[in-house]
Amino acid sequence: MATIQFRIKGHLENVALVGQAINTICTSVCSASTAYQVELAAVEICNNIIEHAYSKSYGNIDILLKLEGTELSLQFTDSGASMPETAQAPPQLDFDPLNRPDLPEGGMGLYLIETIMDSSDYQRLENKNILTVRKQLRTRQ
Amino acid sequence: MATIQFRIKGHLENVALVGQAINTICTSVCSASTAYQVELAAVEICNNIIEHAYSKSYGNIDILLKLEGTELSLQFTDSGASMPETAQAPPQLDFDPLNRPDLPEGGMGLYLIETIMDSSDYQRLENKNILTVRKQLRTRQ
Amino acid sequence: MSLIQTHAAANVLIVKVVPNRLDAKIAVNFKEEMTKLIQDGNHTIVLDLSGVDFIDSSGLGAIVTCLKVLGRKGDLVISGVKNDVMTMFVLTRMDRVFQLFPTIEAAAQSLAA
Amino acid sequence: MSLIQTHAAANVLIVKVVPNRLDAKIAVNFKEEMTKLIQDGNHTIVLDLSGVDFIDSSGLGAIVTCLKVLGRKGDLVISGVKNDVMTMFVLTRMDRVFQLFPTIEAAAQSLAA
Ligand SMILES: Nc1ncnc2c1ncn2[C@@H]1O[C@H](COP(=O)(O)OP(=O)(O)O)[C@@H](O)[C@H]1O
Ligand SMILES: Nc1ncnc2c1ncn2[C@@H]1O[C@H](COP(=O)(O)OP(=O)(O)O)[C@@H](O)[C@H]1O
Repeated sequence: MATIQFRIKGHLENVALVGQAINTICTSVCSASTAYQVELAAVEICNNIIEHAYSKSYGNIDILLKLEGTELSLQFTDSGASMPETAQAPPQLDFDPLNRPDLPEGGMGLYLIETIMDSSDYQRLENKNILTVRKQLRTRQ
Repeated sequence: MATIQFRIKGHLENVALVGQAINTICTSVCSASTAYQVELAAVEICNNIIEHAYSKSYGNIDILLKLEGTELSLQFTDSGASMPETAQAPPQLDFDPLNRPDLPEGGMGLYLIETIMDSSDYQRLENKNILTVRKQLRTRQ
Repeated sequence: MSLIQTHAAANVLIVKVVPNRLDAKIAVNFKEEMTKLIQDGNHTIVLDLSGVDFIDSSGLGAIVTCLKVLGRKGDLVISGVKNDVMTMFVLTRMDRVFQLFPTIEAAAQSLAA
Repeated sequence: MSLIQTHAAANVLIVKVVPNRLDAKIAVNFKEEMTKLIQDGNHTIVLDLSGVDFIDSSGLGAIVTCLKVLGRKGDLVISGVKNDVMTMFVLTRMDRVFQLFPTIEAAAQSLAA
């Protein structure tokens, strides 16, 4: 099983680096469009940690990537505020596309993560947040 | 300055992951062919750490990537055996291309690293080896 | 340095997003630049995403904000969405909110009509 | 699973490298598989690198080993080297050691001649 860990300081400018790194690693076993979606999910998770768990405190984000065949797991660890129950419930994204004032300007991140990844598991452990997401990457044809 | 850290266990199968990650991150500021060469240098450095510094002991390799504009620095830290003086001297790659028995089967790694990167600096510090290489990546046209 | 480049064509303002990632890092500034343009009286806008390779939900949210700032006063349509970026519009169903055109010309024409 | 696929054409053995990275991880096994082929009597070989996107110095060294194992008995030429992989041959001056051909056919022809 190939394994790599990433660590970034929780600044938004570092998120693209992890995202691109993860995308490329996935590309070795799946289509470019699947890899792009995994990058998107990883970016949303990092953005959430920076904006919500750390707010303005800029702690570290540790990411453990494991690739076993085409089975991908990504574990995100931070030492920010814990995730509220509301953020752990299955996310909704309901809106009327024609009702302009009602359109969501945010609140799409969790929905995307849930939609893109096969599973997601959150744990609070020793003042750390550990979020593990998995996806079966289909093999490149 | 965008910054990311990678950590791998010193198994050869993990080297491609770091290499590809570094390649992709460079691609955001330079040509694909320059990024490829940086990947190659990074792979050679990791291979050397695994094969020579750790030999069969499989310790961690920490890599700190910093990108400031188009100025790239990569710092590799391991806790294996220290680098012998011979490996710190400017590497040579002299051979007669037509003399088959004399062709080198190894000993090309350090030469490649030196040729590809602008500078390279080795330090032994608290039982750790710290190798820092830098390169000015030319901007994508 | 501005995140957007603009030029006017007929009564339409063409706005090109310059960075290749429209993400959380720049979403707030992008929103500010766009809001200023709208408040300056530009009410029919083509947003050209042909240079954008990656968009996250903050980037998409910022585009939605533009639409809401325009309110009933005007419209914003989008051109040049790359395949990967399109994924985002589809996953969030924002492809039903925005009119998406392959070219700036087609987009501008839809607004002029 | 073998790292190489072979087929014979006239008196030439065509050997295709299967993995897209010919690197330290597989160099030792690759060398073994190739050495066995040579010892089995295959002395004129086209090594097809058209599926290889990345090669490191261990991979290149393994190809050099093949040439040395062949010694005066035979020859090995290479086909289908991609641009990035070519960089490696040029940086190490191994482009002066190996004959490199764009296609398997051209490579095989050079050996038959
Ligand atoms: N890592 C996190 N830590 C704490 N709260 C979070 C985290 N991720 C999400 N949340 C909460 O869940 C809400 C919804 O998240 P999301 O769907 O990503 O939308 P957005 O980040 O745009 O608000 C956030 O507004 C926040 O309150
Ligand atoms: N990180 C390292 N730690 C210890 N010794 C090293 C290291 N890197 C290189 N060396 C020494 O320098 C020699 C030349 O290295 P290199 O040019 O990469 O060729 P190769 O690894 O194929 O022998 C190695 O054989 C080894 O003795």
